[in-house]
Amino acid sequence: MSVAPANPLEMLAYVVSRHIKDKQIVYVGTGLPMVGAILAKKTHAPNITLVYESGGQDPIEGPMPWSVADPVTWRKSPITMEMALSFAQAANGYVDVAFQGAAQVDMYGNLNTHIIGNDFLNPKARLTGSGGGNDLISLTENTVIVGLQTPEKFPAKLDFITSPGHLYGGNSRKEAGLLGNGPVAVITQIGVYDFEPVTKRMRIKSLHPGITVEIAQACTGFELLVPEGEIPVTETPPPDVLEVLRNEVDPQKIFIAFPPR
Amino acid sequence: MSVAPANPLEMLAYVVSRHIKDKQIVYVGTGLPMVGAILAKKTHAPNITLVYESGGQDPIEGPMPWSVADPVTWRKSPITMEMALSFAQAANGYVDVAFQGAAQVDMYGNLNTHIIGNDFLNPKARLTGSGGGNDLISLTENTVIVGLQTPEKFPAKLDFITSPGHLYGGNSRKEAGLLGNGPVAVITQIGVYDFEPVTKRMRIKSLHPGITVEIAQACTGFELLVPEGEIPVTETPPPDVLEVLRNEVDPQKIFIAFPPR
Amino acid sequence: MASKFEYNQEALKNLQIEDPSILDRLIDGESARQAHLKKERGKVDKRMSLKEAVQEFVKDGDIYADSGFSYVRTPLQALFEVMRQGKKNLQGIGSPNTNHSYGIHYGTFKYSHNSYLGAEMRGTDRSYSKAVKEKKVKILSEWSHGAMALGFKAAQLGAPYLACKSMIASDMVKYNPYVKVVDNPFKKEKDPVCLVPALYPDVVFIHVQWADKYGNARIYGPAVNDIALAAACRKVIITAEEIVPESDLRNTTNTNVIPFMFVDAVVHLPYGALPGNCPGYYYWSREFWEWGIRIALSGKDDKYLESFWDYWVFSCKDQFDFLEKLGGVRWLNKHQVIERALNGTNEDDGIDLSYESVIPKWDEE
Amino acid sequence: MASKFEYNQEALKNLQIEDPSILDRLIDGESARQAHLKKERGKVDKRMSLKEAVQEFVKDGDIYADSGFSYVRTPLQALFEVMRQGKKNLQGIGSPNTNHSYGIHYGTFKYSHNSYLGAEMRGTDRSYSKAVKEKKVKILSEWSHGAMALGFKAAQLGAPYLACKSMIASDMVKYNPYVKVVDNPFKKEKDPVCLVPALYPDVVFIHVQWADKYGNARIYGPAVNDIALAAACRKVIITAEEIVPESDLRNTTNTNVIPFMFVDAVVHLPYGALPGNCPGYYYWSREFWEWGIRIALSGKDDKYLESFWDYWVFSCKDQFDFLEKLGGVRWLNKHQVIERALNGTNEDDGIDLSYESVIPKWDEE
Repeated sequence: MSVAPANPLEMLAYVVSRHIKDKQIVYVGTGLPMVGAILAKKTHAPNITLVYESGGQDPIEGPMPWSVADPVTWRKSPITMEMALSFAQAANGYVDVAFQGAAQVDMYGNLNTHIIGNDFLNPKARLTGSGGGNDLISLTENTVIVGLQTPEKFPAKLDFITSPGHLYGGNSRKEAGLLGNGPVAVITQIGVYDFEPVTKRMRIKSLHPGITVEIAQACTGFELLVPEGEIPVTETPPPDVLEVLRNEVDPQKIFIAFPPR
Repeated sequence: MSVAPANPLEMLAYVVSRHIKDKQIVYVGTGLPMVGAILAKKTHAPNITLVYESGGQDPIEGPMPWSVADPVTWRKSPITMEMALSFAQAANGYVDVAFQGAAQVDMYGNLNTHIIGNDFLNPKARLTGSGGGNDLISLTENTVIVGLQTPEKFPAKLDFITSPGHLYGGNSRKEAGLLGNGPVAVITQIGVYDFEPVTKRMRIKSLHPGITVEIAQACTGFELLVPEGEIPVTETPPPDVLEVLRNEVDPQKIFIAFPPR
Repeated sequence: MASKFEYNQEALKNLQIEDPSILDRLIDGESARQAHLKKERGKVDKRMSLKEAVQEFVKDGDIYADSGFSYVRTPLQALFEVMRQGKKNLQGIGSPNTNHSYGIHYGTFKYSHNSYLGAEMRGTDRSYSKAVKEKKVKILSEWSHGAMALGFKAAQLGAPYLACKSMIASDMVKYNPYVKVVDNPFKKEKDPVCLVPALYPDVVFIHVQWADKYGNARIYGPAVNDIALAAACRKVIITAEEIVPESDLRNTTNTNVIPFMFVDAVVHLPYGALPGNCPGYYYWSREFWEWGIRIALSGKDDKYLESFWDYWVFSCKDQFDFLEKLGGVRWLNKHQVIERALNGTNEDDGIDLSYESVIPKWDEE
Repeated sequence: MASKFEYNQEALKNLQIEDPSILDRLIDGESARQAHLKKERGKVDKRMSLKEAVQEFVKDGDIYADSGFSYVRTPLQALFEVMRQGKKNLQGIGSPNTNHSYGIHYGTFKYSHNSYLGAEMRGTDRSYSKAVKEKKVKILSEWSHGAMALGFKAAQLGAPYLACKSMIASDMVKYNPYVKVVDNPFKKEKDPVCLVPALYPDVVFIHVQWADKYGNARIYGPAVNDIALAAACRKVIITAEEIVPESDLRNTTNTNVIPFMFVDAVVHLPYGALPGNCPGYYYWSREFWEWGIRIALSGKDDKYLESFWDYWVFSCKDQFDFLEKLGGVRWLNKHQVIERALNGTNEDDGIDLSYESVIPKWDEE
């Protein structure tokens, strides 16, 4: 039986899942990170522990949560934590990786979820604000950024720094007093990126099938670093994994319908 | 039927009870404060709420606790609090009065429960340390000090300030940054004292039957202030209250046997 | 008016706050302590109606804290009553503070202490964006969820302030007059930390599953910031699905989280979290939120917003009217079953989260 | 050795601490974080014997935290095993830290972070007083219960430090190298506060009524500082009256307080709090404490102390030996009934708290 190839959101969810190792403690935000994490748990990483900022963690399997505070996020959890203590788990070294999205990402993995436009009191658009985003990237050992890539969403300069990644590159993150390694990967519908170890600038790690460096650069408002040698093609989801994603993880296509509903 | 008069510890417990008004929230330490508070609850102040530093509060009636962490201190409590939150109740204005004892009390109501002797590393005796004593007098709206009075226990100078009362008198407590009114009364086997409003020095408020100013002063290592006019005689426990104390509050005479066991 | 506190001048300038005394009450721990000291100390029956509680305890200009988590155990029906009573110029705070945008159009809320407004994947709140641009709301401070949660925790702990590793090096510190980035005095090496003062909102409604008439309360599911808020706020009103005898709570000592002495009023308010989720009782109305975002929070012409809140708030006298509009007993039973199935306490075969559209589709007029 | 931290020099001098690096680990949050990051992340069966747990997780020189409250849910049997295994030079900390004096004579404990040692009305700990004078124990810091509890809370909250109103203007700040009295930077008026750093002991045993094999744990009765200690300490060992299936704990979500990922080892240790009280399970042995104070803590000739600990610790191989000496099944049943009656869950008519003396009266020899 043939399985339709992954749409861009399904591809994103799959790549997110591949960034999770079994037995990790994974702090998940709403949307694709949640889909990818649940996919990982249902495939190669059955022993991960999911942690949510509303306080739930380690729920038993259930339907796809609609929100980070859905009953499914703390479904018969062995514990629920107050919000302050849930973030403290990250600060205290009890979270391995956090996944988060943003309206804007810059070349150092700094994130903006506050405003579009450069006048705070009269923005083109006021967005949600930080939520737990600033806390997770400031406290967690490793952060993976997930989102759709366009030149506007990957600008040369953020309209507002909500969540500090590598700040101005080099050692600036550490000098600022932040914990952990900061962002270690960026996952988009175009490719996967890491951060060059010295400058901490965003660098292509792999590109999705059919994407060239030129296309990736055209989708980016700053100069992407390109690694030496041949650029790997991102692994695509095998049919059995796609079927799990479509039939078990998000059967109502709340998050993986494309175009989004 | 005649009832034997109160022994000094029973008198102390009774006077403690009279310093509690109905409906107050009362933070109690072990020993006589606990006996006095339970006596108050069983007599004129049935609607007080007892709070203990181990976390229990508002227990249903039961036998005399042996300790501030006894099961009776949280017997079917509607809530138990972690230690930090129990003291925070006092800091946040949710406690009306705390009762505490000490090895030494000075004329400003400062307390020592650390050492006897002036060499910290080689004291004549090492005592318990602060426990919750320092916290309660620093945070609670009103503190009442309870103890046996001798020139050694009421010295001119403390060997160590564990718990700050009125410090050096005048406004020094407020200037130091402490909360609440500090000590408002001292209850001993000799009499009851308050603190003169301006100097904040200990002052006779009433003396127990048969005690003169001279006796009180002889039991004190500093000069007691003596109020104008006739000094009231401390009210002694009526027979019915004594019977409650002996038969219902501490029938095993754990705390009110005299001499102490 | 002179302020008693030292604020970040850059943030005051960036936010165009000319009179910083409006900021004071949120961090004035001494005045919160005095308010707490004046509360009823005895165990008295504190029950009253929601109308009475809102009348008595919500004053124009109060700092109003959002409790629960957006649409989980949030006292939305109390908020709707606050809107109905025409309270004015409230400062909204909460972590998240999603629900405080609803009343801006009506003048209920005029000031924001922001952490997160929006409905996650269901969309951003464009009506708030519009209100910002039209100056109908004035932002007083920007926070991360974690830093604000720590501000409430500091208050609960009786700690005037605490240091954290959130907020550092973000632009939020330029738009938050309260926090201060300083060097950790315990370390020889440079170690920047962010100081967060204890936060004391004026008034909070906390919706719980079970309370007794004195205010002792028990929560099932995530408590989020509510235990801290109950200790911190000057005025605390419990709304409860059920009022249970005190003896019931005395049998669940380790599960109860709010002691009676913190509580000013107790309101028996079944369905008080609707259209949100009350853990163990009922699932939220997905349809309400989908349409709310498309209509009330769309940022389109105000007539859509007004038609939505007219229908759901101003033409309802109480939560029972509201529930009838959602679909009455049929809706209720379905969402009780869904909730328990999602909690893992009912059989979960065939949970159906789809919905029939019962809500008028104003934006398709 | 150079220290990484800024200590109160007056306190270092008063306490004659020449090498302050011995103080570092207690407030070294970064090293605690690194220790936590290295823990097992999967849900694996962490059960082992008490002997193994002490061997593997208690290292000479560790900062050992006393949990529970003196004689309530304190893992005394684990402490006795630490003494039996001849661990050396531990730093004792806890709020209270009553039990850490027992091992000083044997070199188990050499350093004190003091908050309260003693048995309340039953008497002060004269053996500790003697050990101080004989320099068998070195005091590293003096605390109030509340300030130390806040230090553990700060660690639990991931807050490098916090401000409080305890300790100010007391002599303890001259004998505590960690805390700092500074001026509150949020206020225009002078407002002294005491800064307390987050405290990270090395190792803690926490005795609970119920845990699963992964380390998820539930406590009945006051938690005291244990939830914070579980989050803060580098090594966490749960000793449990009963090991229950994970599914049992999944049915009591809101009552569980320690998540498995904090936990390094789980020890099935019925009667692990003896001779103290385990809420819901057994009342303490009043007789043990009365005689302990008169003999072991009397500060008289060491032969009394040795005879006591020989009898109760060194000649017991485990908690069952200990319980036999207390009086075996007769003693146990009586103290189960007393405990439940005092909890209000058994009929309390005629609770008899008197005891027959079964303990040899060494001091009357």
